[in-house]
Amino acid sequence: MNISMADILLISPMIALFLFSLIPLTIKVLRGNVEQSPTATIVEALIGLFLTAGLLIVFGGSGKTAFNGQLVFDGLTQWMGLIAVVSAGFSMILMYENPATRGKQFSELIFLAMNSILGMLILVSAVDLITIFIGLELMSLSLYLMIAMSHEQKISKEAAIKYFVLGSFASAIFLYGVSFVFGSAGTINILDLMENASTLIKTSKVFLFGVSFISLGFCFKVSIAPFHAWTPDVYQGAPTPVTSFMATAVKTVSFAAFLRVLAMKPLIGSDNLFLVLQWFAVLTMTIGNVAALVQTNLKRTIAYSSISHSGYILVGLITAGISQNSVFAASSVVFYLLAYSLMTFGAFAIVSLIEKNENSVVQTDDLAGFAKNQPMLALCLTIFLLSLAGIPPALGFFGKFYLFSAAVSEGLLWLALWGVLNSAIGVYYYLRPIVVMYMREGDCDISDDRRFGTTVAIVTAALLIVVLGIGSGPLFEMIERSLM
Amino acid sequence: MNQQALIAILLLSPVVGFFLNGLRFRSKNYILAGTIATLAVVISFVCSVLLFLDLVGMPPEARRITANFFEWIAVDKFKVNAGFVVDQISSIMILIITGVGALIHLFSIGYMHHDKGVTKYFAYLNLFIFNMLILVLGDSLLTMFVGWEGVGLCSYLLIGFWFNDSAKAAAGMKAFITNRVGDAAFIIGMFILFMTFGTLNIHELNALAPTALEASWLGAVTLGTLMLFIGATGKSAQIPLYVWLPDAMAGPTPVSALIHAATMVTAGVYMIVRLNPLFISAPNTMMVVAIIGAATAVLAATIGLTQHDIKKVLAYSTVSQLGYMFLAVGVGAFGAGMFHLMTHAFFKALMFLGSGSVIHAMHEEQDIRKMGGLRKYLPITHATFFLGWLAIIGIPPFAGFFSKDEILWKAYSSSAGHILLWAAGVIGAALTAFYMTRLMALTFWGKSRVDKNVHPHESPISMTIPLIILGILSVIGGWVGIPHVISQYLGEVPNFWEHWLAPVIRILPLAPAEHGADHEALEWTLMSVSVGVAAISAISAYIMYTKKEGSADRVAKAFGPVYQLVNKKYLVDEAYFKGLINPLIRGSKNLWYYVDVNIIDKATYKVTDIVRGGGSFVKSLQTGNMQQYAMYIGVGVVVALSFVLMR
Amino acid sequence: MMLSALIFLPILFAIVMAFWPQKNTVRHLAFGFSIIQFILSLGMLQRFDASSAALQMVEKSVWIQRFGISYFLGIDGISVMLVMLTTFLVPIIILGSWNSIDKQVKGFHSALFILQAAMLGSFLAMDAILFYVFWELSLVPMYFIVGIWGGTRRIYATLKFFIYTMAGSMLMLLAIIFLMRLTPEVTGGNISASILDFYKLNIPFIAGDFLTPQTLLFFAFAIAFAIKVPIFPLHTWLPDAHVEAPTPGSVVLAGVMLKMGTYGFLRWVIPLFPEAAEHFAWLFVLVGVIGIIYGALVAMVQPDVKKLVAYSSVSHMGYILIGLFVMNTYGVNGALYQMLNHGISTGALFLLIGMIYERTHSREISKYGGLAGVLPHFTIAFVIVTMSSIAVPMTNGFVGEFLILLGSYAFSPIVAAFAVTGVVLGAAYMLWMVKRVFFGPKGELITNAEHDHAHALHDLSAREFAVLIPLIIMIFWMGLFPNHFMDYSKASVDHLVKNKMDYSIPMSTNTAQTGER
Amino acid sequence: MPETNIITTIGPEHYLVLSALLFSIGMAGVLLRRNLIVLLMSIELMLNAVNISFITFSHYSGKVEGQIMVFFVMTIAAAEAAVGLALAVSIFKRFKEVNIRFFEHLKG
Repeated sequence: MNISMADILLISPMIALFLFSLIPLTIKVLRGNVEQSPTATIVEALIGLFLTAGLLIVFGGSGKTAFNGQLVFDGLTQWMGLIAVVSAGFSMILMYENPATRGKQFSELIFLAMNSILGMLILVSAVDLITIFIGLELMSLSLYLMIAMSHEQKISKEAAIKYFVLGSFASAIFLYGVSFVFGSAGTINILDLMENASTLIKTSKVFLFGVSFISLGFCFKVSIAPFHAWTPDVYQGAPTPVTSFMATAVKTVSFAAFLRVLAMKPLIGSDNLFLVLQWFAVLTMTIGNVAALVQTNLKRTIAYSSISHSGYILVGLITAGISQNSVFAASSVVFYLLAYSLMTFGAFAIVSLIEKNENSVVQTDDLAGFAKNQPMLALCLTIFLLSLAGIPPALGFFGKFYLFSAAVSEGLLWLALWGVLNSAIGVYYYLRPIVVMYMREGDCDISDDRRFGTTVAIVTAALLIVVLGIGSGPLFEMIERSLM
Repeated sequence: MNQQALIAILLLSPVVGFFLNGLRFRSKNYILAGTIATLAVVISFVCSVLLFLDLVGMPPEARRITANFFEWIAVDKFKVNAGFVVDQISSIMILIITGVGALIHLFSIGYMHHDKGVTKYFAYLNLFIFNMLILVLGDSLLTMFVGWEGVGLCSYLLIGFWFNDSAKAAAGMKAFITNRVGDAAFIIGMFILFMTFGTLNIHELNALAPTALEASWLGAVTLGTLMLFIGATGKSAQIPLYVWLPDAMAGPTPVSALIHAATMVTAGVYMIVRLNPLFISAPNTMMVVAIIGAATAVLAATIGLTQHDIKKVLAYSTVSQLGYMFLAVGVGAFGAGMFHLMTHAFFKALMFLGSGSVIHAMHEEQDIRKMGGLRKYLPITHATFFLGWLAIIGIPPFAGFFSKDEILWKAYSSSAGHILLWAAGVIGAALTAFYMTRLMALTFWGKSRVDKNVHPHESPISMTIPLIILGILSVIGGWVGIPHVISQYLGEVPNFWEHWLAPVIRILPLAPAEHGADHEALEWTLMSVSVGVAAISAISAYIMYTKKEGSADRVAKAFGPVYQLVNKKYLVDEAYFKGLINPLIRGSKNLWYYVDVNIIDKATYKVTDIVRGGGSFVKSLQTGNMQQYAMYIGVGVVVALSFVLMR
Repeated sequence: MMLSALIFLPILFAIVMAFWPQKNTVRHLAFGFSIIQFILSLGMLQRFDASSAALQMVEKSVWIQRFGISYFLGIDGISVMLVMLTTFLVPIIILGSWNSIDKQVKGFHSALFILQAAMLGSFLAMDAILFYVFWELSLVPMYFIVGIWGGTRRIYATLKFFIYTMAGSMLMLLAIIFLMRLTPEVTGGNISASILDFYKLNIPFIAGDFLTPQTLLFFAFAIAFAIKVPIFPLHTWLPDAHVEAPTPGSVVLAGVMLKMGTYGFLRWVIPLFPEAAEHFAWLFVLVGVIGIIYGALVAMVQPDVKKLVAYSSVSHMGYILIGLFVMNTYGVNGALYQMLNHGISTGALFLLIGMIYERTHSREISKYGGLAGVLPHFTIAFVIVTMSSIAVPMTNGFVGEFLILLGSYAFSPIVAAFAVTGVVLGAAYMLWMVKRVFFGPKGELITNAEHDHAHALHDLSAREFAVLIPLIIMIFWMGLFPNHFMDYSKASVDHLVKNKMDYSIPMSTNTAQTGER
Repeated sequence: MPETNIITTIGPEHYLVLSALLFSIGMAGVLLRRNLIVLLMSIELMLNAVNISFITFSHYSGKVEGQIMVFFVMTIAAAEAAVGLALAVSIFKRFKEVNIRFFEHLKG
């Protein structure tokens, strides 16, 4: 297996990313373990990300495979990779300014983050189950450490250990599945399995067993219903920038990998698995929305909301899984993930802005009076929340609209109905923060140190949501063409 | 001056009066306000006289002046425009309205001069005249209905004129809502007629009215006319919906004179006369009208016996006289109905204004038990009241005699008539004579029971002139329609009334021959019976209330409970409140409490509680213990796999 | 270009006002802008050709090619007067809320203008998704107006209002998606969301069973609009929203927002699902009658005058519903006209209640009494508007209600008989309220207002006159010369009623065509 | 080839049953044991069970990729162990406690 020049070019984004991740650390080592100014670190990191994104755009979408079929660089890789890189980049800006992550060991944090992004890129482009596993583990391991590195002493550690134990537990299950797939099909390359997966699944019980295990492993990663228990605790425990990192980038790429696995069309083969996933989707949407109603902590509310959004995305995934031209359904999933990442990032960014010190916990009622003190930021939060609730003309509405159109066109009417009902329930807890911000007197204000980066990120996200919302047509077509 | 302009001026002068007074409603200058208002109505009167003369000049068949100003509602086949018609019937009505109206305006100047809202009062009066003219002149049922509800609105404003007294305000509201019940039926009547005949224009409706009599009760014409009649009972205070008229006395007396004696209450009769071809082709409705008319006449007369407030007595007398008009119309004697309407307008307006000047003299005292012997103090009022009294009890040659007798004769002789109807009419006449004489005796004759510090004085000239004019009209008013049986002895005086209305009134198909010897004799006998009965009861009442002191009370005690019942107006008002209004309010309170609050809101709260309960259940699942989560994963895996591998 | 200007000008105004430097001149600016908007709409009306039932001033350009969703605006007889009502009421609302809105004035006026833009958008949108976007968008500014400037329980009321309407319209979204999926067979291949293609669809309908597509779609749409109208069982949000909303909020809510529901029925439900609409007409007429009687009865016993007027709105909207579903020219013309009347008379009522609330800060009817003596001009205005509200002839209310009753009689006499009781009940509760508030002995509020001269009751100020005069003029103008207004919608309504089974609006020639059809 | 019966000749099923058993023991360990370190060990156990099944499949199907995968799995298991122990050390330093029942502050 010789490594041709083409392969190198294809994985150049990853190489660039890895090299740039080393720069802050080596400078710190050269300076005799004295932390260089965080601004320098963040600038280096962002340059690295820009370079990676540029390379991804140039080389990503060619559709060729590298390392004889282990990595593929098609539209999905490009789009999902870009979403991951952009939202991770935004989250790193948050890390730069959030009290819990700023200060000492900031370059280590950046190093881990960049490597986690590297894992994501691998995960997104992998079509070989083991490569997927490698990408998954690289991403997760660096994530566990990022959570544990928070200056906040108590709950971040607990979150880290929880995420670690359950993450490893689930990846063990995932691996078990891979072994069975290898056993029954002889190969673990999705491209090879593509043709006969749906027939094989009918004949060999072992293959079905394997695929189910793999799907359940993924369900854990994207916090689908019975396996979602870790998400609220970890999202609340982790420092807000890292939570935003997890909720946007990690979830996007996990869904991308899940989509690749489902692209083998296993659901057509066994309608039991199809039914199980449908019930999981319904369960996730309901639990996410219903639990968010009774939450008082703002971060935890957004966590549950992100669970419910996983439920909506799973509906898209299932539609892609069973539809003939799955391009339409897949592009609606990609579009939704783009919208979801932007909105959730925005919400977490506002929370990170309000946190005065590393130990401060933001309750929903603490937002009282925020609109009077910060009208612009309050408006941005309102846009994020209304978009999450699916109120037109924000991006969130169109995300849901495309998703449910895809589901309806494939006949999954009852899933769409359930999704619509759940978003009606969801409206209540999306409106509560707006109620508190605008209609209650209070003195909530952002911390006094000028967090210029975060504010810029928030405003750009809000603008993107409104602009892309109105111009969602061309965006969707672009995605669909690239996935063709 | 062409006729359309005349009609325009006729209608617009009260409107101008309304605006002139309305815009400066705060000023207390009663003379200016009074003159503006009276002048406006006089102009209308002059126009109506000119129009009347034009009509007389026209050949009998073509006596119709129409003016069509603008198109009001035009949707698909439903075309109604603001059109007005002056023909035989409506010309008389506008003469009455503007004539009597002008006199009452003049009277009001004197009566209302001390009231601080006098300009507002005159503005409302002018608005009333304008609406009444629309009602009368309207060429389609809908235009008539505009006037119909407009006069209802004005009567609401005028009854509740002294609004800081909540009883008076309640009376105004009661009047409007009771009228509204009638109007609802009127609307349904209009729909029925529109659906069957495709038009609401009165002239076309009359032309389209089927000549064949409609036997069934559920026929379109019968139902339509019945609904219109229910509307008329609302407006003209007949049996079911008359309760508002006695309370309407809360308004100033000239208002009672104008609205609740001369003009508004007669609207129902006028409507039936206008649509007489339709009513004729629905004999069942005619029967209902006649029966209700007779019943109201008798019932109202009995209540009139026991009332102590001078205006209440006159109010019940009005209800009773209206009953007569409906009786006349019910038996097909449309001409007689209109005739009685005109004469009643004269003498009832006279008596109301007379009672006004009495009340004015007695400084707002209305209880006749505290009056008596006012003959000395109010000579002119007494004289004119005396003429009115003679007219109402039907003593020849006064107006009341000719019109009431005509009704009684037709109640008997007409094919739709019946002996019982005639009998009811005669009983009514007797009762009318009794309570009117009682009224005269208690207020003017007999010993004076006026308490010391009240010393009545005659009303000023501006109030007595209208009384005098109306007194004269009450006398000569009847000579317009002298029945043939009498006129043949007086040198063939033409019965102007019959000729004038003939072309517009359709005669009942099988009416018996008018002439013929035996009929004349019968007519004479019936006439003498009714006059005799009236005279006897008048004399007995005179004796009871002037000569023998205690006799009235003794009779009252003799009848005991019956007297109490009648005195309390048969407890009809209380029945309405207990049976209809209070349960309605209580019901809607429960309705609101149970349906809105308990069922609908409770249901939504239940849904939110279920959802919230689910939320707290899921929250309880998140125990925070790592192994609990691992267990969920384990269970999830086992369940999923067993389901997947099951088949 | 005219219709896009009508929608996006207010949004521009809103942005300008949001960043306007001085706080105290914002009101004047807002008033000026609303006048400009009204003049613009008059210009549109002048260009509108009333004789044709076609869709005029059409603007159609691609928005989302993949789903055939187009930025498709058009106006015809049905929506022209509702647009005029919106632009007519906004200046009056701004003038009426001159000193009742004191905090965050800039925010209020920009929310009001965005609301106006959203309402106009939903009246003009001819594309299902565009309509849905404006329909939902109108909730957000109203949510803020009630939530921020409202009364004590404003948060409960505004959340209830938002979630009620939102939940309803969610089903509609699904129905729209389903319809869009059906369009390819009609438009030759490509999916489309324009209403003209929806009209071409003939969705299977079996009278008997409930689960046929057309019935389900019909009810999905109908529920969304039923909540907005509001119809009897789904109306409990209206009294709360009205009581807690500030005066301008109540006026715009009662004046225009309820009409979005009835307009929705007329544009999106009845022509789209003709067989189902005809089959279930009896149900909606029945609910309409119940609404009339129930609304009137419950209004009678309300202690709070604003709640009384809110329930009276339920009663009036019951009339409009009957008018719509009897599906004859009288009924539909009457319903359309009654929408305008209700906007004028109930809007005026809320403005008057706002004025008296500014003086006495109480809405308890029992605390009032004898107001007529103290505030004569106010009483006259109130009585005139009451007359219009209870449909006395010569006022606008009568024409609309008479036509609706006539239409309902043609539908079935029993319905007319019950509906006509609403006329009596309406008079009952309004006049009883007028008696208790204005006539009779002086109430406790008036007596203690007279004692301390700090806030003695002063009669209508010049501004308040300026607010009421146009409304009173409209009451009589629309009462005496209804044709000046009805002529605009007659052609379209006849077209709708005549061929309601296979209904489609022809495109008129004077379309400002941008982009392909 | 003598007739093979299930008891005497060891076929792929035996190894798979072994790996399944090991896997479930590991899972039970994660679910039941309180001590953090034992938890890490149970996870390692599960991963090794997977290795066994990989090798079984690769041996009996003759494809060598299985064994290559085992290397990948082992390296990643090692990395995981390293990270896990690092976290355990930092927690112990802070909480002075390894019993996971003390880490239940994040709930609800």
